[in-house]
Amino acid sequence: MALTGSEATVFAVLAPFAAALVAPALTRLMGANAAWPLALVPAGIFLFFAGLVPDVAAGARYTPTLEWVPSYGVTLSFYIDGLSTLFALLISGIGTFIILYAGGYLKGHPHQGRFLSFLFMFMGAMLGLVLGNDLITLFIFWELTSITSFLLIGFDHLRAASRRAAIQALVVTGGGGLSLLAGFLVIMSVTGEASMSAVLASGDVLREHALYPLILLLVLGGAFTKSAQFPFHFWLPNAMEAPTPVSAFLHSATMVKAGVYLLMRMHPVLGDTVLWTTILPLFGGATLIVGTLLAVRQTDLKLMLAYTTVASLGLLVMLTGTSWEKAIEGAALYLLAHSLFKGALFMVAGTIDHEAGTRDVTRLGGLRKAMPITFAAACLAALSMSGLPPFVGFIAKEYLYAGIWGEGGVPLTLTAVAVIGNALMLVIAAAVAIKPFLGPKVDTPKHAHEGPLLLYAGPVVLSLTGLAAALLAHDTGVYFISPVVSSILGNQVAVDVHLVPGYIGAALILSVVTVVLGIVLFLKIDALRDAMARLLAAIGWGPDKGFDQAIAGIVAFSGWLTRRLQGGRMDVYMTMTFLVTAAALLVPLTLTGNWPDTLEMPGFRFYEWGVLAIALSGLFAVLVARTRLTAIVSLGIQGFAVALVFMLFGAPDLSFTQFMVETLSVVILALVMTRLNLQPRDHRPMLPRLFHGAIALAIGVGLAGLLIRITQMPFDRSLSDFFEQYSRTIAHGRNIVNVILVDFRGFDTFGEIAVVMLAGLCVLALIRVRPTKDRAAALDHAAGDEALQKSGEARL
Amino acid sequence: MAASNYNVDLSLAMRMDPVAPGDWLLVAPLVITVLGGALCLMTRKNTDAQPKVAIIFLSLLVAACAGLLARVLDKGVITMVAGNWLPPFGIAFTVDALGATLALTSSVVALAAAVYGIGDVDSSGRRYGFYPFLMLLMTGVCGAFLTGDIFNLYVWFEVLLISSFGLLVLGNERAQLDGAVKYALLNIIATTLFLIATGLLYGILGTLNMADIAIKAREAGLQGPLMTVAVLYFLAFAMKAAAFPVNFWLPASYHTPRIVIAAVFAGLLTKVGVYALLRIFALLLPDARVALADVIALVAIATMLTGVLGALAQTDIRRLLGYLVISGIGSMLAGLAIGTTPALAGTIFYAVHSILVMTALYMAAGVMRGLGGSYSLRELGGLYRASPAFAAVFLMLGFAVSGLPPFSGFWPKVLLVDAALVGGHGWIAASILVTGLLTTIAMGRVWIYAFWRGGAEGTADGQLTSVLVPAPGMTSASIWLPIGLLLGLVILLGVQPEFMMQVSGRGASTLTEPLGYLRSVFGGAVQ
Amino acid sequence: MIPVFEIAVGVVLVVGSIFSLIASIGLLRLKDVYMRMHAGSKAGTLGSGLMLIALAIHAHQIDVITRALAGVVFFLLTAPVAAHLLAKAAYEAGYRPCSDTHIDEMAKNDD
Amino acid sequence: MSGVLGYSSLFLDICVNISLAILTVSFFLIVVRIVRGPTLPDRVVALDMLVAVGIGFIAAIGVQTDYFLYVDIAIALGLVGFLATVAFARFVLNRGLARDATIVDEISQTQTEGEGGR
Amino acid sequence: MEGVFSIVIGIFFAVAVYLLMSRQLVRVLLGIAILGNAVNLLIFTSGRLLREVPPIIPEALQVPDETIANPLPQALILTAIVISFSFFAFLLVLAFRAYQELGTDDTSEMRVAEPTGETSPPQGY
Amino acid sequence: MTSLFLINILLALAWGAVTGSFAEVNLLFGFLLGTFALYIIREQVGTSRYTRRLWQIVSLALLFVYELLLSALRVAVIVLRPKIELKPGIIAYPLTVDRDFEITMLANLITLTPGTLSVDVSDDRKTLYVHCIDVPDKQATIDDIKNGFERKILEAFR
Amino acid sequence: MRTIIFRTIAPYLAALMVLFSIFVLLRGHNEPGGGFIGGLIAASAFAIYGIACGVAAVRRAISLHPMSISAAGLFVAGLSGLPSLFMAQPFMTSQWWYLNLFGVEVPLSTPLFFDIGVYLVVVGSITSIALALEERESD
Ligand code: NA
Ligand code: NA
Repeated sequence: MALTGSEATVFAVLAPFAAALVAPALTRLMGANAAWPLALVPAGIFLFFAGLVPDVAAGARYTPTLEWVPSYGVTLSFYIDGLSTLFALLISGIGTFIILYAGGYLKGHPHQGRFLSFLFMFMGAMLGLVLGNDLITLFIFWELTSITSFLLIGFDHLRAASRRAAIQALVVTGGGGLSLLAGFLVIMSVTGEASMSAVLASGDVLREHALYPLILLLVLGGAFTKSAQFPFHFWLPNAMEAPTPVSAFLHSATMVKAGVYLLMRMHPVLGDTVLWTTILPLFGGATLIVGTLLAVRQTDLKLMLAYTTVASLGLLVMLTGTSWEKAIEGAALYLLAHSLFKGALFMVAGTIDHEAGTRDVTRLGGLRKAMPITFAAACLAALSMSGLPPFVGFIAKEYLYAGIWGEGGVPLTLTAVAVIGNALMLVIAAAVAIKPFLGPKVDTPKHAHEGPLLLYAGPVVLSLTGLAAALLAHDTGVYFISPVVSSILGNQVAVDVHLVPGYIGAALILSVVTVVLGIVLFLKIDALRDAMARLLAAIGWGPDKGFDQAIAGIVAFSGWLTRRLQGGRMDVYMTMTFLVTAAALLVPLTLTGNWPDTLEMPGFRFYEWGVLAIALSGLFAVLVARTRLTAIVSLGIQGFAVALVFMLFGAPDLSFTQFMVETLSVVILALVMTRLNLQPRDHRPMLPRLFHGAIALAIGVGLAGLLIRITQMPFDRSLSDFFEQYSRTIAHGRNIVNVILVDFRGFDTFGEIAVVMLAGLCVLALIRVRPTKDRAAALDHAAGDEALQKSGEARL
Repeated sequence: MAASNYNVDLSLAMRMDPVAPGDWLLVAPLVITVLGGALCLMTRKNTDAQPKVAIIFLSLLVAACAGLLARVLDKGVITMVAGNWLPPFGIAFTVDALGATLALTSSVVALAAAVYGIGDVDSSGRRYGFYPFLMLLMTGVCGAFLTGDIFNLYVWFEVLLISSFGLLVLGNERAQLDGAVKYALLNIIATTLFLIATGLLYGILGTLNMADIAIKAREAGLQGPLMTVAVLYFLAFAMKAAAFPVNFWLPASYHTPRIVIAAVFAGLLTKVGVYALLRIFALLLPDARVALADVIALVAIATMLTGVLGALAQTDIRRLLGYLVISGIGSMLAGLAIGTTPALAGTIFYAVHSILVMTALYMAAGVMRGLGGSYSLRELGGLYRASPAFAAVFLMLGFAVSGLPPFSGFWPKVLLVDAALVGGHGWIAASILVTGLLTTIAMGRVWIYAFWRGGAEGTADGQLTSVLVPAPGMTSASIWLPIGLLLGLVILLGVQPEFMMQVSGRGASTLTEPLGYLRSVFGGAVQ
Repeated sequence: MIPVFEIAVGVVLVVGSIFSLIASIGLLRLKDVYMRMHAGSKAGTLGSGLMLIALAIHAHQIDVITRALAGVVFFLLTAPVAAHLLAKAAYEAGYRPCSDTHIDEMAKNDD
Repeated sequence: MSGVLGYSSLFLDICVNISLAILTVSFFLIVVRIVRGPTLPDRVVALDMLVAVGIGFIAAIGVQTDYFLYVDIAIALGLVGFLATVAFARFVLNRGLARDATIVDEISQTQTEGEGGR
Repeated sequence: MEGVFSIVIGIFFAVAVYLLMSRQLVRVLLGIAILGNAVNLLIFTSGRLLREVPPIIPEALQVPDETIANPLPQALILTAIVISFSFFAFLLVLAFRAYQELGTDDTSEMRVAEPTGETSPPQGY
Repeated sequence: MTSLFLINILLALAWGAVTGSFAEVNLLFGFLLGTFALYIIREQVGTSRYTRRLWQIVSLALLFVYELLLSALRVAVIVLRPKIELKPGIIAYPLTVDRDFEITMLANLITLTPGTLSVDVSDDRKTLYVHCIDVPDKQATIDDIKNGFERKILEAFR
Repeated sequence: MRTIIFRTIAPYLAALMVLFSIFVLLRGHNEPGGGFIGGLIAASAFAIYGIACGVAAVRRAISLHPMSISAAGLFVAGLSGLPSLFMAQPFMTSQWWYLNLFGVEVPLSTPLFFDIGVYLVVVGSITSIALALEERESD
C-alpha cells in the first residue's frame, strides 16, 4: 500500500486511531497545548483528501483495497468519489478546528487527554464510514461512530442526564445499526456483491427485487435513527449533554449526517421508486417542521441549535427523497453550508457558555463588546444559516427552492414546508447569533471576555469558509457540488453554481418570503415560544418520554418474566423439566407412529417373576413409606432385586458390583442421615400429587413403549462378537466384561475412575471446608443434634 | 504385544502400521490434565506448589491443543483408537477443526483461570481441590471435544460434571450449597437422559462409535424409533447447554461460587452442551436435525430472548452475566437450526467468542467486587473514576458480548444473521439482532450504574460519593494477566478474524460434509 | 458327577432354604424387634450357610470349597455381632421390648 | 449307572427348584416385614435377613447353572451386608439419641399399642 | 422377555420421576438412586437379554462356543453404575451439608441463592 | 497374637506372589507353610502357643456351628407353633471372663445359643445383658451359660 | 459403635476383607471381579474398621491420606497407557511382559497396572468419603 495517492486512504482512516492512542500521553505531557500538534493529524488528512479533489472532480473513482477476512469475503476497501471526498474533507477539516477548540474548551480538565482520544476515535470511525466500500467494513465504522459517540456524550458521566443521553444515543443509533446490518446482508445476498462500488454498479437489481421494500426499510432504519429523523429525533437534542466540541463535531457536522450520507450514497440503487419518494419526503418534511418548532421553544443555545440540526437533517432527507436532480443539487449545497455554519455556531455557543457561564439565551445579552471576534464569527455563520447572501447558505436555499418548485404538483406542500422551516431557521439563527451579543449587557455567572485563540479559531475559519465558498461559487460547484451530485445521481453531471442568481425566479421570491416571514416570527419569538410550550404541555408525551417508558417497560417486563420462569423453587424446576421430558418422549413416538403394537409373553421361570415382583414391591415400599427413614431402608429392596436380575441374566460382574454399590449407597445414606434431624412426614397436597403422578406415568409409559419397540427390532451384535473373538486370544482375559473395561474400552474406565476420585475430593471439600460467615447461625440449628450425638458416641 | 498362543490374525483386530508420534497429540490433553490433576492432589497439602504445577501443566495443555489444531489444519481429521483396536470396536478419538478449536480455546481459559486463581482462591480452596478440580474439569472438557465415541462422550461429560460440582461447592457458603443442590440435581437429570438415549441408540444401531453411528443412521433413516431417541438427545444436550425452557440450573447456581470458578463455568460448561448438539445433530443424525429444525429454531429464539431479558431483570452482576451466557447459547443454537455450513461456522465462532468473553466478564465482575465492594448494581458506582483502565477493559468486553465491532462477538453475529437471511429464517435473524440490542442495553445499564454513576443508588447528581478502597490483590498480576490475555484474544478475534473464520469454516464443513471424518475413522473405503 | 453328591446337594439346599423360610416366618410372626432378631441371626445365618455349603459340594473344586467355607465362617463371625449391635442400638435409641417381656435388667441401670 | 445319574440329576433339579420357590416365598415375607415395620429396627433386621436369604438364593442359582463364580458374589454380599447392618445400627442409635421425631413417634406408638407391633 | 422387562423399567422410571419431583431432598435422592437402576436396566435390556450365560470364556476355550450374554452393555452399565454411585455419594453429602447450613431438606425452603421476594431491577439512569 | 496372625497372612501372600497364583488353595497352602515357618522359629519370636491357639480357634468355630444348628431348630419350633406364647426378657449376666477376646467370644456364642441374644456389655465389663426369647427362670438360664460356654472358653484360652 | 464385641472382631474382619479384595482384584481379568469391586470391598473393610475402632485408627493403618492414594491410583492408571508410545502404538495399547520369578512365569501387563490404578482410586476415594463422614471437624 502506497503512502501517497488514493492507496494511502487506509492510513488516513487509521491515523486518527493512532492519534487516539497518543493523545492521553501527549496531553499529560503538554497540557492543553497538545491540541496543536494533535490537530496536525486531521489537518494532514484534510490536505490528503484535498489533493484528491481535482481528480475526483474530473470523474475519477478510487477503490483502494486491503485483504482483511478473505474467507468471508470482507476487505478493508474504500470508495473515493465526490460524495465521500466532500464528507472526508468536512470531517477532517472541521475536525482540525474541533481538536483545537477542544484543547481550549477543556483546558485543565483532568480527562482532557481521554476526551481528545475519544474525539480522534470518533473521527477515524466517521472517516471509515463515509469512505467505506466494503459493506461490512462500512457497517463496522458505522457502529464505531455509535460507540464513540456514546463515550463522548457520557463524558460528563457523573450527571444522570449525560448518562441517559449517552445510552439513549447508543440504543437508538445502535438499534438502527442492527437494522442496517440486516439490510446490508440482504443486499449482499441479493446482489452477490460485498462492496458498495459493486452494488452501485448493479443497476436496477435491488429496485426490481421482491425484497426491495424490506431492504429499503432496513436501510432507512439505520439512516433515520442515525440522522435523527422523526420519530427518532429525540436522542439528538439530548446528546447536547456532551461537551460543546462534541456537539459541534458529531451533532452538527458529521455523525448525524451519516444517515443522510447513506441515503445519498445508495440513492442510485435504492432511490427513485414510489416507496422512496413517498417515505423520505414524508419523514424528512415532518422532521423539518418538528425540529424547527421545537427549536423555537428552547432557550438553551445548544438545544436551539440541536433542534435546528434535526430540522436541517429533515430538510436534507426530504430533498434526497424527492430524487429530483435540482433538489439534490440543493441538498448537496445545503449539506456543505450546514456543516460550516452549524459547526461554527456550536462553537460559538460553547464559547459563550465557557466564558459567560450560561447558555440560557434569556440570561444573555450585550456580549458584543466583551467578545468581538466571536460575535463576528457568529454573525457570519448566522447569516449563512438564515440563507442570506453572500453566504453559501443562501445559494443552498436558492437551489433547493428551485429544485422543489420546478417540479410542480405535490411539491407545493414540500415547498410550504421548506419555507416555513427555513423561516424558523432564520429565527433561530438570529436568536443564537444576535440575541446574546446585542442589546444591553446582562449580568452573567462568569465575567465574560474573549476566549483564547483555540476557541475562536474554529468559528472564524468555518464561517469565513462559508463566505468563501459562496464568493468562489463557481469553483465550489466544479470541485465539490458537481462531484457530489454525480455520486448521488449515479451519473456524471455538472452543476453550475452562482452566487448571484442568473434569473428572477420563484426561488428568489420564495427566499424573500422566507426572510420576511422569519423576521416577523423573530419579533414574535416570545409569543411563539409560549405557544409551543402550551402545545407541548397539551400533548404531554413525546418519543423522548416514550424512550424512557420503553426502557422501563422492558426492564419491568423482564423482571416479571424472569420471576415467572425462574421462581427459585426446585420442585417446580424438576416438574417443568419432566414435563418437557414427557413431551419429548410421547410426541415423537406418536407422530412417527412408533408405539409397539404387540407384547410377547416371556417364558420366565417362577423365581424370575418373583425377583421382578420383589423389585416392584421394593419400589412400592419406597413410595408408600410414610417417613423418610422408612423410605431409606426400603430403598435397599429394589437395588437388591436389580442385582438378582443381573445375576439371573448372565451378568455376574454387574450383579457383584450392584450388590456392593447398592449396599454402600445405603451405608453412606445411613451415615449421612445419622446427622439429619428431619420432620417426619412428607406432605404433598393431592393436586400436585396427581399432577406429578401423571407426568411420572407418562415418562414411564413413554420409555417402556420406546424400549419395547426397540427390542423388537433386529439387533446388530457385531461389537460384542468382536470382543468375544479377541478377549482371550489377544487381550489374554477370559472375563470379557473385564477385558472390555480395562482394554477394549479402557478409556471409559479411565474417565470413570477420574469421576470416582473427584467424588471423593468433592465430599472432602464439602465436609471439611467451612463457610466463612453465617456459620454460627447455621450451626445453632444443628447444634442440639450434634451435641446429643457426641454424647452418644462417648457412650458407645 | 505378546505372542499369542492361539493362532489369530492380529490385522483383523488391530491397526498394524505404526502410529505417528504426532498423533499422540490427540490424547495429550487428557494425559496431561489427568497426570497434572493427580499430581496436584497428591501434593495437596503443599498449597504453594499447586498453582505452579497447575500452570505448568495447563501451559502444556495449551501447547498440546495448539499443536493438535495445527495438525488438524495440516492433515485434516485425525483419529486414534485407544488400545489400538480397530474402530468401531475400540474407543476412537477423532478430532476435527471443531473439536480442536474448542479444546484450544477452553485450555486458554483454564490457564487464565489457573492464574486468576492464585489471587482468588485461598489456601483452603487449594487444599480441597481447586487445581485438581480445574485440571480434571479440563480432562472432561477436552475429552468431550475430542472423543469419537458416544458413550465415551458421556463419560467425559460426567468427569466435567463432577469436577464442576467440586468447584461449585468449594467454600461451602450457604448460597453455594443451595445453588449446588439445584445445579447438581438438574445436571444429573440431563446426563441421565443422555445415558438413556445412548443406551437406546445402542439398542437400535448396535454401535457406539460416532462415525459408525453416522453411517448406520443414514442407512436406517428416521422411520423407526430413532427420531424419538434423537429428541431425547436434543433434550439432554439442550439442558446441558442451558437452553430454554430447561435452563433452570444455570441462573440458580452460576452466581454462587468463587468468581474465578463462575468464570470457568460460564466459559466452558454450556459450550460442551452446544458442542454435543453440533456433533450429534449435524454429524450423526442430520436427518433428525432437519426434522427438528423448527423446534430448534423456536428453542433458539426463546433462549436468546428469555436470556437477555433475564439479564435485564438482574441486580447482581453475576446473575446478569449468567443470563447472558444463556442468551448466547440461543444464538449458537440458531446456527444449528439453520444448519448450513456458514451457519454452523457462525455457531463455532460464536462458541469460541462466548468462551473467551464470558470468562473474562466474570473475572471482570470479580474485579468490580474487589474495587466496589459489591456485585449489586444498586450498590456499585464510581468505578470509572476508581480505575479508568479497568473501566476500559470492562467496556470493551461489554461491547464484545453485545456483538459490537471491532470485538470478537461481531463476526459470529454477522455470520449467523447472514446465514439466517440467506436461509430464509427471518425470525432468527431478527431475534439475533434484537438480542444484540437488548444485550447492549443490559451492558449499558451495568456501565452507567457501576462505572459512570458517582456512587451507589441514590447518589446525588454530579456527585462522586463512593469511597473506593480496592480489596487487597486487586493490583496483582494474577488478576490482570488473565483478563488481559482474554481481552487481547477478544480484540484479536475482532480485528483479525481471518484465522478463526477459516477454522470455523473447516469445522462446519466437516459437520455438513462428513466424508473426511468418516474416512479418518474407517479409512478410504467409506463412500 | 457322583449321584450321592447330587442328592446331598439337593437335600442340603432344601434344608437350608427351609431354615431361611422359618427365619422369615419368625420375622413376620414374632412380636418385637428383639425376638425377631433371634430368628434372623440363627435360622437365617444357618440357612444361607447351608446353601453355600451345598454349592461348595456341588462345585467339586477345592478352591470353590475353601471359598464357600470361608464365606460360611465369615457369616458365623458377623451374624452375632450384627445382632448385638442392632439390639443395643435399638435399646439405647429407646425402643423397649414388647409388653410380654417380664424382666428388663438393662432398664435398671439405664439412668 | 446312567439311570441313577439321570434320577439324581432330576432330584437335584427338583430340589433346586423347591429351594428357589421357598426362597422366593421368604423374600416376600421379608418384604412384608420391611413394608409393615413398624419400627426402624424391625426394618433393618428384615433387610439383614433379606441379604442372608439372598446369599442362599445366589448359592441355589449357582447350583442350578453350574457357575461357581457366584460364590464370590455371595461372600461379598455377606461382607457388605454386615457393613450395612452395622451402619444401620449406628443410624438407629444416633437418631434415637438425637430424639429424632420419627423414632419418638414410633416408640410412643408401639407403647400405646402395648406391644412391639405386628 | 424384553417386553416385560421394558414395562418393569417403565415403572422404575415412573417411581423415580415421581420421587424426583418431591420437595424433600431425601426423597429426591431416593429418586436419583432408583433412576440410576432404571437406566442400568434399560441399557441392559436394550442390549437384549439372555438367561444365565455369563460372558466369561471357560478355561478350556479360546473363544466362547455358545451364545453368551451380551458383554458390552454390561461393561457400559458397570461404568454407569460406578459413576452414578459416585454422584449419589456426592449428592448425599451435599444434601447433608445443605441441611446443615440451610436448616432444611425442603427444597422449596432453600432460597438463599434465589431469595424470595427479590426486588425488581434498578430503574433510571 | 494379632501381629503373628498378620505375619502369617503376609507369609501366605508372599507365597502367593512367589508362586504366581493367588488361588485360595495356594494361599491356604502358603498359610500352612507360614504357620510351619513360625513354628520353626518359635523360640526366637515366642510363638510356642500360637499354633495351639490356632487349633483352639478352629475347634471353637466348630462349636459355633453346632450351637447354631440347635438354636435354629429351636427357633423353628417356636415360630411354627400355631400360637406363640413366650415370656421374653432381658437379663443381666455376671461375667467371669474379663479379656476383650473372651468377652466377645462368649457374647457371640450366647447369641448363637438357643433363645438368647447378647445385647450389650456394661461399661465396667462385668455384666453382659442378654435378651432371652423365653425366660421362665432367670437363674437357670444364667447357670446354663456359666457352666456351658463360659467354662469352655476359660478352658480354651487360659 | 465402639462396643467391646465389635471392636475386638472388627480388625480381623477388616484384614480378611482386604485380603479378599486383593484376591478379587487380581483375578478380575478372568473371573468376575477387578479393580473396582476389589476397591469397594477394601473400602468396606476400612469402613468397618473405622466404625468399630475410630477414624484415627484407620488413618494410622493406611498412613497416607486416602485421597493421596486415590490420586496415586489415577496417576498409575494414566501412566499405564503410556508405554505403548514407545512401541509406536496408540494410547493404552496393552503391553505384556512375562517375568520369570523363581521358575514361575508371572504375567505382568499394562491392563493389570491399570486395574491396580482403578483399585487404588476406589479404595482411596470411598475410604475418604467414609472417613470424612465418620469424623467431625478437624483434619
Ligand atoms: Na444374621
Ligand atoms: Na449379615
